[in-house]
Amino acid sequence: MAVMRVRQAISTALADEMRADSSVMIFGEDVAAAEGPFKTSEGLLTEFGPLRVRDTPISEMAFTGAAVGAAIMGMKPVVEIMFMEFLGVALDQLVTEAAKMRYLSNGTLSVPMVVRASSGAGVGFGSQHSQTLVNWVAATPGLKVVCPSDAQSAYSLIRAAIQDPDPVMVLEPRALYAERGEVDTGLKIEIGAARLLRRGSAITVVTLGQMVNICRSAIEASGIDAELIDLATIVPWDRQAVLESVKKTGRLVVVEEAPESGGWGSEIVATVTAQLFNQLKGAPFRITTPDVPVPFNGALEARFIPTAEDIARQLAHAIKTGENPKTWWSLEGLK
Amino acid sequence: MAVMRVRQAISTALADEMRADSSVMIFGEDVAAAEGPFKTSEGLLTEFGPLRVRDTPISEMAFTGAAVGAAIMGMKPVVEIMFMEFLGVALDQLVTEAAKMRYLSNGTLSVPMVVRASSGAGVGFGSQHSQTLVNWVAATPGLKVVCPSDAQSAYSLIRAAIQDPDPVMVLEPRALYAERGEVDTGLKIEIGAARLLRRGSAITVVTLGQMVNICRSAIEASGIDAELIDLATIVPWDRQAVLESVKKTGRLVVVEEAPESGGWGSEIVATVTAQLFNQLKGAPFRITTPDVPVPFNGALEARFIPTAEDIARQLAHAIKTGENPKTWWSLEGLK
Amino acid sequence: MNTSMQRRVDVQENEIARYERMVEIREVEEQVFELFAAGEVRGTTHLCQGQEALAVGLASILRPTDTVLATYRGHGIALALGLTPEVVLGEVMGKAIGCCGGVGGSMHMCDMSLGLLPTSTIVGAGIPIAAGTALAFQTQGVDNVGVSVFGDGTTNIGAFHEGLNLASIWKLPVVFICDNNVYGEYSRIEVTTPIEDLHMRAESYKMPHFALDGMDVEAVRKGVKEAVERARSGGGPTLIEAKTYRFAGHSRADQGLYRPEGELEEWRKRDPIKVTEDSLVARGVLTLENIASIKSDMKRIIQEVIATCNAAPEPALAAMFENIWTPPKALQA
Amino acid sequence: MNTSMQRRVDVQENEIARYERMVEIREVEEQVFELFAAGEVRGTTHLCQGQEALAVGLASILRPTDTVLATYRGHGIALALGLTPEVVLGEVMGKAIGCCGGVGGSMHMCDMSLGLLPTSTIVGAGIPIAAGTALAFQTQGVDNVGVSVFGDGTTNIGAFHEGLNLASIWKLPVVFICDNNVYGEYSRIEVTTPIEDLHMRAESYKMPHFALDGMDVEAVRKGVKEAVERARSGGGPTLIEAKTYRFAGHSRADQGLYRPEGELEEWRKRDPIKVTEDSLVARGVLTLENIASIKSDMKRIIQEVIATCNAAPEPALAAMFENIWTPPKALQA
Ligand SMILES: Cc1ncc(C[n+]2csc(CCOP(=O)(O)OP(=O)(O)O)c2C)c(N)n1
Ligand SMILES: Cc1ncc(C[n+]2csc(CCOP(=O)(O)OP(=O)(O)O)c2C)c(N)n1
Ligand SMILES: [Mg+2]
Ligand SMILES: [Mg+2]
Repeated sequence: MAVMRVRQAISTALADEMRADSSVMIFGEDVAAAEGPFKTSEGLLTEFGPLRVRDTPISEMAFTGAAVGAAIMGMKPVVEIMFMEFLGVALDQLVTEAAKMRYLSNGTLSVPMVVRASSGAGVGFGSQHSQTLVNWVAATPGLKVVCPSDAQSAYSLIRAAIQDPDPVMVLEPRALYAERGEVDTGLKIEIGAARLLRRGSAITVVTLGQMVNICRSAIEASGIDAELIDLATIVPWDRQAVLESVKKTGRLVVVEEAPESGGWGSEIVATVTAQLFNQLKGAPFRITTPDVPVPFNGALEARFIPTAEDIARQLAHAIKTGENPKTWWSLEGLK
Repeated sequence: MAVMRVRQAISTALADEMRADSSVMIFGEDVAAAEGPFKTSEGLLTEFGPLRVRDTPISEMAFTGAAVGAAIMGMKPVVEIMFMEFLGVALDQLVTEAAKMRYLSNGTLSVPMVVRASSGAGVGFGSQHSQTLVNWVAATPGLKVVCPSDAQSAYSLIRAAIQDPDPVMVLEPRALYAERGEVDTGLKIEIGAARLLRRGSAITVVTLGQMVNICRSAIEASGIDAELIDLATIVPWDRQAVLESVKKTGRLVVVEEAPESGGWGSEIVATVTAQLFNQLKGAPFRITTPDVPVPFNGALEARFIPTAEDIARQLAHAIKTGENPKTWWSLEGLK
Repeated sequence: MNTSMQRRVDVQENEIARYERMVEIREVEEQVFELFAAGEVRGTTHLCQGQEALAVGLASILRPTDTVLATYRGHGIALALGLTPEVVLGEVMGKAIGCCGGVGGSMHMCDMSLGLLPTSTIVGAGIPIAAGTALAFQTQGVDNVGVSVFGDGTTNIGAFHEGLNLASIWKLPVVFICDNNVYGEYSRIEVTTPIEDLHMRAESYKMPHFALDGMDVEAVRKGVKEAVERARSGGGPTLIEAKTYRFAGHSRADQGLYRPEGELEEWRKRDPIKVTEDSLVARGVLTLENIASIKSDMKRIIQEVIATCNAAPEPALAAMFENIWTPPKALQA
Repeated sequence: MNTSMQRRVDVQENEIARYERMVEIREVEEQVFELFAAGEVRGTTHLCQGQEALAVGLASILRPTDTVLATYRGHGIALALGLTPEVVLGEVMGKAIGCCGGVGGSMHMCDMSLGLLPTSTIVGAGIPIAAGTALAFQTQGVDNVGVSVFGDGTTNIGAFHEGLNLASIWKLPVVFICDNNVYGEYSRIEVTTPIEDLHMRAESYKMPHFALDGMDVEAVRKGVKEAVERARSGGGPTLIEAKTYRFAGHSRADQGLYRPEGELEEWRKRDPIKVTEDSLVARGVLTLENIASIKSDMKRIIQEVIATCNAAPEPALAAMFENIWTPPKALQA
């Protein structure tokens, strides 16, 4: 077990896959010579050479499309979209081409490509470089979507994504790149499998990405006996793990780094409600960001992302009253 | 009151706005000389001339971006994305630029543009030309999204969209273009206002677009006393109308032409559950399409879209048993 | 060798087979038009009458291990590459025997064994994908070639620009073929595009480029051969502009009323089938009688295929749930 | 006339003001670097040392009613157009006095009264938007001009191709300025781009184009004037390539270790501030003493501005909920 930063866990996972499988290649903007704008491809060009590790022109549509073609013809390309927002100039290739190719070939091909993108708020990059944008890739039959929350899951999910025979989108919480954690390179995390991080009986907290640590802090600080589930895979999410937990706790909160409108957590709430209605002790609810662009100012951005304090408040309220807690911005009369 | 096809209602709304406001202009692929691939801009070039009605090259990124710039500088451009999927090559301009410009100007500008796109299944265009894709534009603070369900709402919502000072996305159900309906050109439908189409006490049916008629058929055929709400606006959806209805009926079903995973209806279910938990007689649930690409074959496509029969079955089941009905595909062992 | 591979070998080896294939494409397209007109097929369709020489010329040069990214206007290229009229018409008619099992439709042709990747309906999408197949070949060190065929109007979309630039900077073994059939939907190319010779755009990428006569299958073969050989031998990409003309409307609904008077008639004088016929007859390879019987045979054959397709089963309901993805292990358990 | 408009008039009318503005931009950028290095500012920043002549030359030709779409590397253009160091540094520091109220940050400059639309952080996004502002002007029949300024690496993205094509076919009054500072992030332009003279890409759109010396403010003025006049008088768009050099790293974290040895030093010999100084001194417009005091004054002024910004209030929490949209009437009720 080594301790490494999340960005090193990613580099290591890429290197380990490239060693294990010569069809793995990576390309993207400044991923080769510069070893990645976030240093997530350290050492790769040196070890694997310029055929398999390539810098691209600034053209996400071209290189995402090139990944589709290369994947179909036997490679396992991993491309990097530097910031998730940039997929807005290339979405077509991932969701309209890659995700549908198996279907449109009558099952005669597969598209084992991985699209990695840094995502989320917290480091002062402003409204066009800080969103999570899961919604862009959700609702896409054929596409899997994962989101690590620490060095271990970054390592294991990247390896699982590369090994998967279908296109996989990896949303990497940018704010975590420098975080350290233990990594067991032998540990597998399957796509579609949630991680049960803390057992508890009072309420089930479902979350992912950088919200995992924040929820853990909230739980620890509040002393609430919450069960903490790191979803890890968003599509397809682990229904079994969530449903089993809520069967036990009778309560559910989904904590999302995504706007109240259009966030991914509604689906968890809706599914759990539909399936476990009579076993619920209180209304499942969501804790989200407000429906605003991500603000740059540090104090504002720190409130934008759900805070441990606010999560603790809402958990306590829900358990105590059985009622749906108010958002901080409605409490403060801000919207 | 005139009877017109939905496509004529759209042309008429565009013409009426262009007459009322000389800053309204339209452009897109083959919208001028050919009067629109779906004949939704009939007569406009002739009446308003080539400065205000323009054909574009095949370049959605360029012309959507041009709409952003023109809107900021005082025009009210309406652009046509022929099929919603094509926004996949231009999404950036709508959600990352247009929707955030007011914020990023400290409120000193607005972007009164409209993006119209045909959307949805039902006419045999296959998996890359038949999706609704609301998810691409949801979760975008700053952007409004509407979806007409008949000639009247097509007319009124297009006019409201053009008059709105912010970017508005109009998703036009392609399968309805040829449908006829009465249009009162004096009738306003405000953005954000749902349409209560049928009063009932047994269950609230929330839907939009082409599912509205299908739900109406299901309700009529089944004899269930359902309340039918045409959401009309997806962002921001009419919470008040939905909550009031469910307060009365105690039951909710959202019927969506969108995949089970990532569909917009989860948010309605989640919000209603969170707010009215103790007033619910049964679990709110969704009726969606299966998580599959839209199939071409007619028989398959007809099953892909929720049918009136299946909706009627699910309504009856929910009301009778208070339980969450199964999907047809799980009943038939297909997934 | 199965039928479709034999069909491929035929066009590679035999000029009469090439002529027959062009006649086949024409007949299939005419019949597809009739089927749609009669309301027997749903959805939409994009026909390629007038562009047969490009399809057949291309197929006659490529190896089955080369890849082709074509478009919604793909029946001709599919047939040329070797797909049988059954699987093409079967797909158009949404039958289980179709090349995509009936879930794709007219716009989605595919046969991986012949190098035809799924055709895309998004303008420009195939360009980077073709470059990607070439990237695989380059990285694997094999001498296969990727090809993207697209229209004149497509040279205005971002993916064209980005795809050609990427192919050039990486020197990928790919050939870009712009099938300039004068129109993009209902718009003449000059309404949307400030330059006339579209292949000149390759200058922006320091890429070799030229135009060829897309109505002459031999001219197509010569040009494609040059570009494919360059790609195969490590010389990088080429942009070819094939000057053709779309005899039919853009899609099902279009009657082509926007054409300048006489334009269609002028181009019909250089109908690629006629051009080939003239050459074959002039060189004594075929007689006029041969030609007449090839054409009448073809009509009969295609009618039989349509009858077969009509009688063929619809896809099972289960077909729509298949071939979407490999369920994650966690779900399989 | 308010301060910022006066600042605009100054650079339009007066060559000493232009020189001073270049010095101001340099000093602001150096101080922003220090602020980030000291950890006093969060996020990222993209500095423009070496590119001051382009910013000031451009601003000196345009009218405030013309529009400019610039990028994340936008402090220089913002200051040149007239924004004050307070509103620029205030925004970089996330203060309420910033031009975007502190919710934007370093990458988001804006002042509609001076024609500076919100700068975009998405490579290429400003190109179609600038064309769109020109579309508004053309449709309204006013003689304003739209301008998009972007980098060398940006000429490889789809929006560049589409935007220039659209502008050309509609003959829009827009000027595209490629600020070729040799690098896109950490990649030298030749690693990503097969041609050297990027302005040649305008040939694909039959658009006038030329290169100019971006280190010489007078050369910038001359070239921009030509293009702006063409646009204003109905002659359509132009692509200008300004040859410059980025003296700083790409962004906050970058030390520029990838530069070939001596390259930076070579370019520094043509430092735009030095080029202008030399000319002003040679022509006797300024003395060396004048220059020394302009520079030391500027250092002091910018330090004062930083002190002001440091003391300025943070935006209220409510600021993040404002300026998002006009709530629909149905919601207001
Ligand atoms: C991104 C995108 N925009 C628009 C369309 C609609 N569309 C389909 S075919 C076509 C015309 C293409 O013209 P061209 O490239 O000349 O090819 P042709 O149809 O003539 O073969 C258009 C605009 C599309 N499929 N994809
Ligand atoms: C669509 C998109 N892709 C990638 C990026 C990341 N990025 C920001 S600046 C930059 C380099 C741009 O280079 P150039 O056009 O030369 O402009 P410069 O930064 O030198 O001014 C890149 C790749 C982005 N902002 N947007
Ligand atoms: Mg064409
Ligand atoms: Mg640069």
